[in-house]
Amino acid sequence: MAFAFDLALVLLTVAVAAWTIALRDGFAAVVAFVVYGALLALAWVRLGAIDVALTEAAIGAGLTGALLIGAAAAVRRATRTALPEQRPDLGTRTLAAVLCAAVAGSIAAGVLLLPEPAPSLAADAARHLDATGLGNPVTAVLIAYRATDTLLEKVVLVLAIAGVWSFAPDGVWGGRPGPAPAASQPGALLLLARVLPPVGVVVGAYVLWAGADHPGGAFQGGTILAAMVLLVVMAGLADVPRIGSRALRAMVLAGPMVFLAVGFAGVVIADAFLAYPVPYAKPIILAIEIVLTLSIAATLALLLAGPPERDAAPARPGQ
Amino acid sequence: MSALADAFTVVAIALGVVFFLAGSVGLLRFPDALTRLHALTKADNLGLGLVVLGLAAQAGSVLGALKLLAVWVLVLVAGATVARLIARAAHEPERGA
Amino acid sequence: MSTATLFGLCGAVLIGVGLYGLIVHPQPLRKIVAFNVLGGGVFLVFGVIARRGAGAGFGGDPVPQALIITGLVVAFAATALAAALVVQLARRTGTVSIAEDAGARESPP
Amino acid sequence: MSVAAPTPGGVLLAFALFVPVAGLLVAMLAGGRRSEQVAMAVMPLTFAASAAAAWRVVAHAAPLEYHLGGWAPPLGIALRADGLSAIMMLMTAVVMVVTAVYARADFRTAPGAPETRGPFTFWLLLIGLWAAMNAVFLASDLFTLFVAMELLTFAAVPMVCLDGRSEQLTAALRYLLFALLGSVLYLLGAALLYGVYGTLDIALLAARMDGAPTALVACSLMTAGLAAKTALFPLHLWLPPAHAGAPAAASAVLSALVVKGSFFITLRLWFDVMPRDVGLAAAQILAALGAAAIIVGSAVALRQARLKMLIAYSTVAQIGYLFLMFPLAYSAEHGGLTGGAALAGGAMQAVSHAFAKAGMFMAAGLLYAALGHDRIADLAGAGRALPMSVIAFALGGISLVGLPPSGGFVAKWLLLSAAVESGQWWWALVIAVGGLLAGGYVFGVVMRALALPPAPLVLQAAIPRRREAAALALSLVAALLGMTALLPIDVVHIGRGSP
Repeated sequence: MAFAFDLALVLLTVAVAAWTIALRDGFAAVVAFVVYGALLALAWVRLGAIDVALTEAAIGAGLTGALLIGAAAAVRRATRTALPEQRPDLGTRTLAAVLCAAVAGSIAAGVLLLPEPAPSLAADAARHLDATGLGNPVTAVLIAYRATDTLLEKVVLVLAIAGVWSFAPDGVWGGRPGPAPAASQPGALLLLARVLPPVGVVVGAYVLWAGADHPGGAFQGGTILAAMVLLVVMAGLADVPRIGSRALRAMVLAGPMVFLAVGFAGVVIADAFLAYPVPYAKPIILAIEIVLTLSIAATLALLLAGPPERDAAPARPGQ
Repeated sequence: MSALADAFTVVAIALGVVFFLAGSVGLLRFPDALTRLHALTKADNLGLGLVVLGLAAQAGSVLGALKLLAVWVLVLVAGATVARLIARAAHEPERGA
Repeated sequence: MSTATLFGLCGAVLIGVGLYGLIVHPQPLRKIVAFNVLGGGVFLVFGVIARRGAGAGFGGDPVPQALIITGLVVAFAATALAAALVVQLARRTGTVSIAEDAGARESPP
Repeated sequence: MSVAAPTPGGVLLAFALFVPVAGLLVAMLAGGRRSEQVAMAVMPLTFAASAAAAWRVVAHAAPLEYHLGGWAPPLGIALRADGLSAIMMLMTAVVMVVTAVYARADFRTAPGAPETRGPFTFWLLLIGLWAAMNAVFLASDLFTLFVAMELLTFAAVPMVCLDGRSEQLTAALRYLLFALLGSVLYLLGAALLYGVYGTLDIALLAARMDGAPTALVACSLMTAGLAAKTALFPLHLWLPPAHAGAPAAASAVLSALVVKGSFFITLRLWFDVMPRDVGLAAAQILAALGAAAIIVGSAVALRQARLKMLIAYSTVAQIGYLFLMFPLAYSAEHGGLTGGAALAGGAMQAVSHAFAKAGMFMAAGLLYAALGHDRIADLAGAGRALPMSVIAFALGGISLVGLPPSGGFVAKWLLLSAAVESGQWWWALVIAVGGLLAGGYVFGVVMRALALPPAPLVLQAAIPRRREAAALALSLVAALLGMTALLPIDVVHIGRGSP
């Protein structure tokens, strides 16, 4: 029974993926991709990776979907002429299909030939959990054993923001991302934007807090907070801050800065960069995670909002 | 007691699935955005409600059941708003965004 | 066949499908979508490896699971960067082509 | 082999990696003119940390090892610097600092002026790039290397379109798509390796490697992904417009350093992760692609009408040389890749190309700024007007061609002798032909620049002597780098078990 469900899920996922690629209309393809993301989240549940399922649903399907829908709409508005679709000819397509089939085939073979019993670091991760004070091993990997990856990934996000901003035309530097909020929004949206954020903030905080011992954590919590911010902006209840605003930059940078500062402090007070003194490990980790969550929320929302487009501040930067 | 709860769950979820199925058929078969929305929101709201009700009987604790209920309420609120937005967009197709 | 193997094969197929879209679609936005389909397959294969490493009371090896989460966030950032480029390009040129001849022939300082 | 213990002084590696990270964060917060000032403050510190770490490796003739967070691999992540890392770190440090000197004129914010897009972005990305390069050279974990490569990509792509013109945006987008495909293939390979061996640590992987079929699939995928990022023929089409279209300072770091990042990981993969499992046939395929890159890249460079496009195509060709080393390093008795002359030659090629190419791009940028164009046909008189820049171009060119005493000469000589020794004379032929073609395009430009102009040249802008000196300094290093072959130490092989 369970296998039949998995088989159906797999077939559906593959079908939707193929559909995403095959569709003629770009907008429809993006919608199909969101469905694909949701199905993948289900697959993660079936694989017992609840932390990943939460992330996939929130970021893989949710935020990426919203981002791509926004981009597809903006591209559709901006392109004056419908380009003639210059699809590659049949020969090229066949060649590509053969190549991709070969790649997929060799990966499938690689998966089938994985050794039995599978190697695993689960036991290692469990053995050292006490030193971190955490109960969720995934969080322990992210914030303790392999904290460097997480720190560097925060830097990737910061660079991504700088990159996205840098694509703006020169005249609007320092201004606000996205189009100006519409004068009137439907009442339902306004209501939702007033009612949902308090709930979302509670849920986001809960997901962060639970992440220490159960599935959840800074990414998933931060994504929920980012969604609340976007909802409020969509409804026109608040405008996006200027990218030149120092408060905004401080919010984006606080997480990585605190993380990095703890890293350097570890050289002095513990015995290595990013080492936590054992008795204080859990409070330090929680403090890092709380600041990280806020920064992740701001970062994800800004990545979704895109480059500045309007309201370039005449005043000096960093005000 | 548990047999009764199980039976309730099976019936409620089966009913819910029927509503989902009807909604999905409507989505595929109805001609335009507004009628499709009509099929989808009605069916899905009720369908999800029945599924949640069925699962609540298995939750094992009041808190668990309340969490399930909260999921349903959030989906209802979000679904209603999104439906409203889609309807508006479908009504004024030339507004662009 | 075990659940893990089934999803592993699924991941392999998704990688093939995404790679095909990335190669043949002329439009950059479609390439970005295809990249994300491909990425989904890659993460799924990684997730299968995590699942196979279940042990010590955990449903999966937590190390690859954590790496997937990091990878998902990085993939989102990459998508945001690419999407912002596509939108800016469309606004400035009115087209969305990255064909050979659209490349830079000019050589600025 | 088990996990190496942390060595004294290993914390220097953490500083080399995280000092620029701190600089990046502070520079973004500071904004405006202060971003540039932060960059100016952080770059000497990063230089010092990199140089100190490299010095330690060379002086002790032993690798440095550091366990981040105190967690040893396989659960934790190690930083490791062997001789190769030390060389690459030093190369990056020198090119970065000189680039900063060169770029200050282009990306200056006047006191009291509002923050503008170009300068703010440039300084941020430049420090970010440095952090990413050091992460690539020091990380000894395949996933950390993935994150490092993403850092590199995210810093490099916006550099391409700093001027904001639409053809640059196109070039940047194409670059980004290739880079993302490369990373995702690399990540897939790393995942499969973890599935087979249960670790991502390079030293542990090397010890456990047994040629399992899945591992071979993984290594092929990773190599393909890295080749796309390194612009190995035939995946090179993104490179010329991206490198030629960027502002000169950005072109310099992109061509000199960024492509070396993914190449360095290819080296790690082939020489350190799978040293005993590489078939000679697989190495020959890489070299064949490299050879095609040399011939095609050089031939196309010869036909370019624009100086910056010529230099960019020459990068495609010079990358080709790097891939010739794989079959030349093959040792039949050892049954896999070893170090030796081929590895030393490859490392020398990477370093001397970095200096030469950065100097040449900087010189080309100055010529463009002074003349208002970079049409090769109209360069006559440039030799009189900007002698230092033309000399910088010529000296860099000498290294590309491979004339003594340049680094390029030693690199090609080492590769040639490895080719002859291993009986693979056909690669020697490619090296020779590539040198001739490079001579053609370099001296074509120099002759043109030294010719008398039909009418006296009117310069569009005065070029500060300091900027010309920056370009000249880098080219001079490349032209004299061959002298280091006389040094009594063999840095390349520090931390490498076999000869």
